Amino acid sequence: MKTLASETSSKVEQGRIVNNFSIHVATINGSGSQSSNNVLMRSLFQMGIPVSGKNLFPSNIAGLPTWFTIRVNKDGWIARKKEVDILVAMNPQTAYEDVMSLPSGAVCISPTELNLEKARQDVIHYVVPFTELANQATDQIKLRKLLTNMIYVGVVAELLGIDFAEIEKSIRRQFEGKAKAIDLNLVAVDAGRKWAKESAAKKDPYYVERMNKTEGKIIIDGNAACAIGSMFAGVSVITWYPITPSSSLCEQLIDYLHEYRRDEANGKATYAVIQAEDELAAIGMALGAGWAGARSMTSTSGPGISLMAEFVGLGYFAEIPTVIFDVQRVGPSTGMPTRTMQGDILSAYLLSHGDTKHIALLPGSVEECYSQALDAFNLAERFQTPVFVLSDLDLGMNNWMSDPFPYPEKPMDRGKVLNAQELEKLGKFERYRDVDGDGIPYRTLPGTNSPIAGYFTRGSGHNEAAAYTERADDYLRLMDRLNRKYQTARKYVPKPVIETQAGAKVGIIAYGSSDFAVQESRAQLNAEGLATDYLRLRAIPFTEELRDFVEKHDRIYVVEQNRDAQMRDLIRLEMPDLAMKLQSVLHYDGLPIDARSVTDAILSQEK
Amino acid sequence: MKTLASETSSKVEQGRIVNNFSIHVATINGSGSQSSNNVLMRSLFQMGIPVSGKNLFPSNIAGLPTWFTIRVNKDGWIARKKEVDILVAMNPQTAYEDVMSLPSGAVCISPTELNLEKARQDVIHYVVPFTELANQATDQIKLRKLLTNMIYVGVVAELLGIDFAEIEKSIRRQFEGKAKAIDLNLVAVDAGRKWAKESAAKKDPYYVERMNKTEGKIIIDGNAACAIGSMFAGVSVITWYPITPSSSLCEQLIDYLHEYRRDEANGKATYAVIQAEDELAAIGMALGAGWAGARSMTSTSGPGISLMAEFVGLGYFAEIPTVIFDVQRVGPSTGMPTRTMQGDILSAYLLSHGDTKHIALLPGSVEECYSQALDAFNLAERFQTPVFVLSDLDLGMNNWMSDPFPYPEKPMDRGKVLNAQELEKLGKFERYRDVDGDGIPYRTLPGTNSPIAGYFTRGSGHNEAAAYTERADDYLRLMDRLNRKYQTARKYVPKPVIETQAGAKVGIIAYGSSDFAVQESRAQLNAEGLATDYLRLRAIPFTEELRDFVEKHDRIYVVEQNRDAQMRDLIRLEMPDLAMKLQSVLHYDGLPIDARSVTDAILSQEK
Amino acid sequence: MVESTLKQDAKAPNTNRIGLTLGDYKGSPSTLCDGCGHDAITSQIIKACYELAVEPHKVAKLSGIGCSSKTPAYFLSRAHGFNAVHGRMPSIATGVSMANKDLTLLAVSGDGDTASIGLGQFCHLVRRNVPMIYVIENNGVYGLTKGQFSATADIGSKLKTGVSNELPPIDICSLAVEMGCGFVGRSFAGDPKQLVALLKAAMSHKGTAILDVVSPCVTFNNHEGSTKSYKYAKEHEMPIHEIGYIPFYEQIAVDYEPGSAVEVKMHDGSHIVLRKAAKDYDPRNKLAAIDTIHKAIAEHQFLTGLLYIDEKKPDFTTIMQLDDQPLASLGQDKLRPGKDALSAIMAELK
Amino acid sequence: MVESTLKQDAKAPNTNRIGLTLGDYKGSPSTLCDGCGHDAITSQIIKACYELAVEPHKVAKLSGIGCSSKTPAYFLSRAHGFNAVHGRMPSIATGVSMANKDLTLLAVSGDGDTASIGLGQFCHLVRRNVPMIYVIENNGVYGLTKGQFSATADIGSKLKTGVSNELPPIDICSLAVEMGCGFVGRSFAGDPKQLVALLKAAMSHKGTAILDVVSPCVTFNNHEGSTKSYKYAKEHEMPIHEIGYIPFYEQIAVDYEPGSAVEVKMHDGSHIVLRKAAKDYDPRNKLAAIDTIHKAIAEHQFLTGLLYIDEKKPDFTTIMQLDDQPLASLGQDKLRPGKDALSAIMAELK
Ligand SMILES: Cc1ncc(C[n+]2csc(CCOP(=O)(O)OP(=O)(O)O)c2C)c(N)n1
Ligand SMILES: Cc1ncc(C[n+]2csc(CCOP(=O)(O)OP(=O)(O)O)c2C)c(N)n1
Ligand code: SF4
Ligand code: SF4
Ligand SMILES: [Mg+2]
Ligand SMILES: [Mg+2]
Repeated sequence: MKTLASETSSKVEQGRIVNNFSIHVATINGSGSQSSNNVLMRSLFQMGIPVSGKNLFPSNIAGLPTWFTIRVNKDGWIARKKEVDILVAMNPQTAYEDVMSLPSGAVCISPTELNLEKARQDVIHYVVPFTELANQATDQIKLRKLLTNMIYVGVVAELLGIDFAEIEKSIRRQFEGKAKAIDLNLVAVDAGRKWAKESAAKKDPYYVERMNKTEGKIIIDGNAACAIGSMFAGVSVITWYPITPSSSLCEQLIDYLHEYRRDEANGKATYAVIQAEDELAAIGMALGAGWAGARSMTSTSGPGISLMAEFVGLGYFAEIPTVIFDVQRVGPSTGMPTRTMQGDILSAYLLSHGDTKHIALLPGSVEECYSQALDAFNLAERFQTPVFVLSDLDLGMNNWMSDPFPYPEKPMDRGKVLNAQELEKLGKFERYRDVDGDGIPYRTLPGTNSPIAGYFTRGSGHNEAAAYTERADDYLRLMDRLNRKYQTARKYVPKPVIETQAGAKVGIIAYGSSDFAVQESRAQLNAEGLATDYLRLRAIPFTEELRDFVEKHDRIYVVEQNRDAQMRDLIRLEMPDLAMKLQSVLHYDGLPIDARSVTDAILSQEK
Repeated sequence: MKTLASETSSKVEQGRIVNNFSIHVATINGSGSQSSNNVLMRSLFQMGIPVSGKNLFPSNIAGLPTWFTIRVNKDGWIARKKEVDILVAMNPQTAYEDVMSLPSGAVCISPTELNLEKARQDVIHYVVPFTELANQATDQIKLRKLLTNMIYVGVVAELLGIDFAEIEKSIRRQFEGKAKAIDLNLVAVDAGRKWAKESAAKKDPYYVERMNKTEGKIIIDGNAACAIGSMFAGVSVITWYPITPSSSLCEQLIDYLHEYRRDEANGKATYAVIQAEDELAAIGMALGAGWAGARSMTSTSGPGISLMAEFVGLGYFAEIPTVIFDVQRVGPSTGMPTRTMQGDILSAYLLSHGDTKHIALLPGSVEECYSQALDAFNLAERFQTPVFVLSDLDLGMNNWMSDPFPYPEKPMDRGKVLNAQELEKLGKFERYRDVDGDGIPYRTLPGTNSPIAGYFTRGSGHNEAAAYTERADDYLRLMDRLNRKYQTARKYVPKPVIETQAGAKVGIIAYGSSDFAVQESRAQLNAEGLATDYLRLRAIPFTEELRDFVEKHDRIYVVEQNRDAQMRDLIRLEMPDLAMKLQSVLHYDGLPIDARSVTDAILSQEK
Repeated sequence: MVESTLKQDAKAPNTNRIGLTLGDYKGSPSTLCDGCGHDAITSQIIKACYELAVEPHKVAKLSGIGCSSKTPAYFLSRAHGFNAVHGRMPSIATGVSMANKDLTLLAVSGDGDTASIGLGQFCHLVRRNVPMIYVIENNGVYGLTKGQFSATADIGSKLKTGVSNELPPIDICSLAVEMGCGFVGRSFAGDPKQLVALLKAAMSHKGTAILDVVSPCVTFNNHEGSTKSYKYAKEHEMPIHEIGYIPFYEQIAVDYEPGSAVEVKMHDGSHIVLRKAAKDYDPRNKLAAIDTIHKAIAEHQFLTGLLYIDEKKPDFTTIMQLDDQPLASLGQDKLRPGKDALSAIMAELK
Repeated sequence: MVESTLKQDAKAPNTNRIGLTLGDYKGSPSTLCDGCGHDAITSQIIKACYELAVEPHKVAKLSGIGCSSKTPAYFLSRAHGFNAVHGRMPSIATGVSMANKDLTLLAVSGDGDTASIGLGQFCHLVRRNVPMIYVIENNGVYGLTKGQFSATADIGSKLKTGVSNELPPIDICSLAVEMGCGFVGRSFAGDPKQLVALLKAAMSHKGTAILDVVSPCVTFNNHEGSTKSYKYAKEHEMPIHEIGYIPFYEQIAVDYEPGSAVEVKMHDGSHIVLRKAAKDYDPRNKLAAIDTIHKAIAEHQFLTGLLYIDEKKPDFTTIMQLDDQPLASLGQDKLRPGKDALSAIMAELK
């Protein structure tokens, strides 16, 4: 099969495939497998090998199928790998289907009682007596199920040659402070290890070997990165309503704030986190706080974005700063809450009735989750408007390697705010006058001690002096200025990242969590003889680099994770003259995008 | 001035301008001028002269400036006329500005105490001692203000030559059943008439003469037309939350239903109208009713559309029929609630997060408000999805002439609903199976007496059998089928109306309430030597006629009433290969669009 | 097929008055956590419907979003079900009720779904008195999103993470009474007897029947410090009276001791008999109901039982004077006025 | 400029403790209907602020959408104002309060804004006890959209069009008490004395102070059959006690007869003195408050005065343990943790 070309080539290297495979662990959610998978992933990381871990979990608390997929790749490709190389089939509900979907020659580790050997003869099987091993490891019946998960860690580690010192280290880290749990888990790992050593003859080609590619790196999920960025951005009013996959952004932020933004002596905090009664209230509170001068934010996902539509229009029209994190999940409606997608591009960009359009940032890595959180608060206050940060479940909830985040260089940009002294000097204040010609007016904050500071904010028609108006000319001026302001934003938002190759006539445009798959795909395309250039968008509105890029290429593929080619359409609207150059590669089944799918889709269109 | 060419030409006809002018009455809202203006307009209508009346009113109950503008036009052009020919300046607050904005040679009728004569020497003045006349007409002080309004009717009627029998007739109609009011108003009209006859020498060129162009016609606003259409469509559950300019749609519907859908003997009704607590509840109720098998609807305006975003996504994804009337007003946010705009095109089309897109109808006249209401309910049940009807304030709340509405020919199309007998025959039922290949599945209604009728409706991932699923393949199939269904809709929605001219290389595309102005503009353009073809869109998704039309023309102007060229963009996305042909004529100051503005905008781009 | 028929004959299961087995009232298997209170409530709903011989196809199951809101999939699979959006089920229910007044609306919601995001719709539903059974499976947390506090969490109760709640709880029952609800009851997921009796009583009420059922979340709220854990609830539950329910169609043997009783006649002709417990409690006294509930709250006790009933309040389908036939089943003949009607309207506009 | 200074000298207007005139507390001219109850309330707000010598720049005026919600433009033009979206002002207020706890939040809403679309946010605001004065200008109709019923319209009241309301009214005061509000008062737009006293008392309360003010809509609800018309209100008003207010900074001469009194100490150290009217009413008794309100409703009477007060409930800024300085005024030094903090976080993630 042509599409497997690159993998096959690494297989032949002396029959050993080193540091280049995927492990897919199928379990039942709520069964405690998450710690095991983390231990496995971290051990690999500690051995210096690039790795990523993705949780494909159900919208359910316990009892339904869940998968954890680990990608180990010496070249640093950490997007999801489409093919499973090593399956750990612990879930009877899905075992048959799991094993049937393996490529020929893959590895299957499964419990004796599932009888998977018969299902596929072209797969390398390791059949493990998990129940027996668990029974031997403990006589506490309740614990056996949990321990089974750690037993497979031992089996996998032994088969692959993972350093057991690293396994122990990561178990100690995982269960810090719980001595009993540490002991028990070590026993379980050892049971697996022993079994594998004694009873399983190595039949597969997969091995790990120490490298030095993770030194100094961190492992973090995008939600934590957004949280850290927000804290260092100086956010002080945080409002939220729980929703998967965005909840952990605020929950982790709460922990960080509690630690770093609270006076331990008296318990007083330089922030307020409010769990609102719903998303309408969450965005209302964020806007109220932004209006009153605090750096404010809210975080949500699709359904919450829809509920915020009315208020966000107010933010646009009355010009109130706030930051909205949208950790996108699969829509429409409730959709698949625990699957990933980039489906809210158009809804966020256009959110609310009437002529509205918003600034949206598009983080493409955990590092950018951090840096764009910093940017977002600056942009919100500079442009006095709600700013979206469009993350997604894959980026937000999965574990990614990254360099440590740099301390922010730029001071906070609080935008055009006049204080009492400045007002006195000016002698006059008009809230919505475009003094500087950039479309951005000046504002004052409530509480400013000046008789001319006060003004009336409204979502209805208003003139430069913030007075109510229904005059046609006032309205035109206001709407045109808002447009001017939006155009000014093009010069302030993060520019795209462009990577070129000599002689490339084909360009790829992508954004957000697709980045890793696209980078890998470019290598695959190269191997197939297709040179590509790559532009990764980092913000809406677009900057001038985008047009240049499109102009320079014969054909452009916009890679994105939704059905309706939402970003492709936005780019087409930006440059109708070049519209026909823009084609789509769409991935929208809820699974994190993988390089192979992108490569195949581009190659099939290039033919 | 070039732009006045056509009007000027009619002026010269023997110094008399007959049946071709605009009257602009400036008053204070809540002062009772509405009846006067109606009387004036209806009298003209009864004389057989094409006429329209538009209310430019404030978002306020009483005390703020309001204007009523009457267009009299022998050729049937009833869009707003940009230039005011006859001003009745009753409002001291705005009188100066009103008179200053008159074109040279226009007429100004004003009360003595306003002293407007000095402001403009190049205007024909009739200075009326209104206070004196009112004092003479009644000694009830309270009534004097009200009567003043009827006095100007007398003055205007006498000056223009309106038949007083028609005035009397329309007063009797207006105040039906209130003998005292009729008498008093007749006295007032007579006072005005007498004064004009005796004290005002005719100095202006404007006259009316009887015609036969309104025989058999009705005068109605679009909201009433939508209401009538909905009633004859068989709507049975109506939910709403008051909001200008949509309230009067449901309020008039209530009246009609009360009269025609209620058993007078026992008071029982074949409908339920619910004033909900807000728009989220209104759309929820409408969806609940649609799901349970009733024809349901809700009516709202911009802010309501935003609040409905989450639920409308559920309707799309879970496939539930309902009809949503959006009587558009000026956004964003509260915007100008009593001004008109076509600003919700994109928000309605894309409403909700994730990959959603909706069917939207675009009535271009009061007649189509009626016929498309009928269509909308059929489409909603055929496609099992929320269907939008995008009207606007100009269409919905202003008075338009029309032919009487024809009784619906087609029977109600209830779509693919299986009853108990059919289910028994089939032996099997899967709610979301695409049996017919058109993307439209079959549904059953709750209460169906069959053990296989029941199914579970959800906004989360579901397979053909309506069971919960998070499988990638299930999701892809579902989303692709929804797309297929949407494509099928292209064949069912109202086709565009196309008007051609020999040799036209320029095409105009418009929709909704812009129609009248565009039609008139085409005549103006013709007069300027520019032949145009015209395609009026009546629905989203577009039908095949649109591409043909664009292909056939060198240049296309999309005329619309918003800032961001929302429909032009949608068309560009529909045919990226032709995107550059599509230019915009935008009118977005909140006033009803007028022909002259369209003509000027096209001519300036044609140069 | 042949086989299963044989089996049925071999060991015929019990059936109810309309010939259905208990199994006919079940749904698909639950995917909730083992031991979740919600599953216990599901069982009682199945039992109540079976015993009352409810016709499944005449029921519409409704819910919002949450673990609790998933449960309608786990009972009455023959009935239509609608799992709506978070917190807005009441509006869906109102629409369904208007479209088909002959349906029995059986709704399940959570405390987050009802008291947090859904509070406004809840209050307005109660105000309209839309006829339905509205069960709140109340665990004081958001189960499905992993354990954040809902608006019914008690002050001072603690999450597993150690975060503690500083806001007073909303008491759904006293709020319902304040909003004029005509049937307000509370029970506990672990008290099947009382629960099934209250469910049956609720099904006979013509109007909105609110049933707040304390339903421990074993995963996120079943630990020390939480007042909605099994342990806490069992210790602090305070039943004020027991209910014997006599349905219209068949007498049911009541197996508890008789005592002094208040008999309440239901709209459908059936009766509820309220037996006074130690306290002298009259569920028809609004103020007493509020008082008793508030006092129990102050003493950190759950007041269970039928807390308030008022059968006089007209329900929403009555207020709306709906046609005898459900609106959803009306045909074009009744829905579309004749040509004369259109002509008359047009004539008026001329 | 010279002229106006001269004029001021010539006839110096009265000023308050901080040297401002009554005029300094005014706003732009009202555009409401002549005689609208809302304008009367505006006047009393101006008066109360003037007499209390509130510093205008320390006030944030908040409202939703409606005729009532327009009124913040008509007072305190020196203060910042925020006319938000319909029914969702409470969330805006909550955010403002968190951002700047030193502001006095003065909010005006309508009955439609609060009890219809805004009911959920209203209840949750009260539950959080966000410190603010929340005035509901209650006319039982949607004024701005031309007279439809709101959720506070009385059963049986009739619109000008003849449509009559069939649903029971929501009583904002008893609902607020039920939701645990610490300050609940009611007054009437036509009773300036009581209103100004209640406004002043509300401004001293640390927590959410709800003031439901019956405010007749002269255009749409001031006719026979409506219970919120001037005529009806004047006839049926039933004041339960009077309030003398002694502000913290200066003694104000009270001009009504003394009587038996309950003295309530406010958070800021000021006092409210409640004088009992004919009835013996203790506004600190929650159940009595609910009871009295409900009974008045049953008798179609408005119960006015300070209906309930509880000063012990901590307000939201206290619960949130906010920094002494308003969050909005904190600089980068306090908002951005140092390099060591980031290093520590990064180290943990390695
Ligand atoms: C608009 C919206 N916001 C947030 C969510 C996420 N969400 C799903 S269930 C839930 C809470 C459920 O709590 P509750 O109603 O108490 O049910 P439980 O799971 O405890 O039974 C939330 C917040 C959502 N589905 N929709
Ligand atoms: C989301 C939304 N829906 C509807 C409206 C239309 N609207 C404006 S004011 C109002 C009602 C106001 O009633 P109330 O709060 O009682 O104020 P009043 O005018 O009576 O003082 C409504 C429904 C709106 N502005 N926004
Ligand atoms: S998380 Fe709690 S509420 Fe949800 S299923 Fe598990 S035990 Fe039940
Ligand atoms: S309509 Fe009613 S509420 Fe509105 S301004 Fe007029 S009197 Fe006041
Ligand atoms: Mg819960
Ligand atoms: Mg009102």
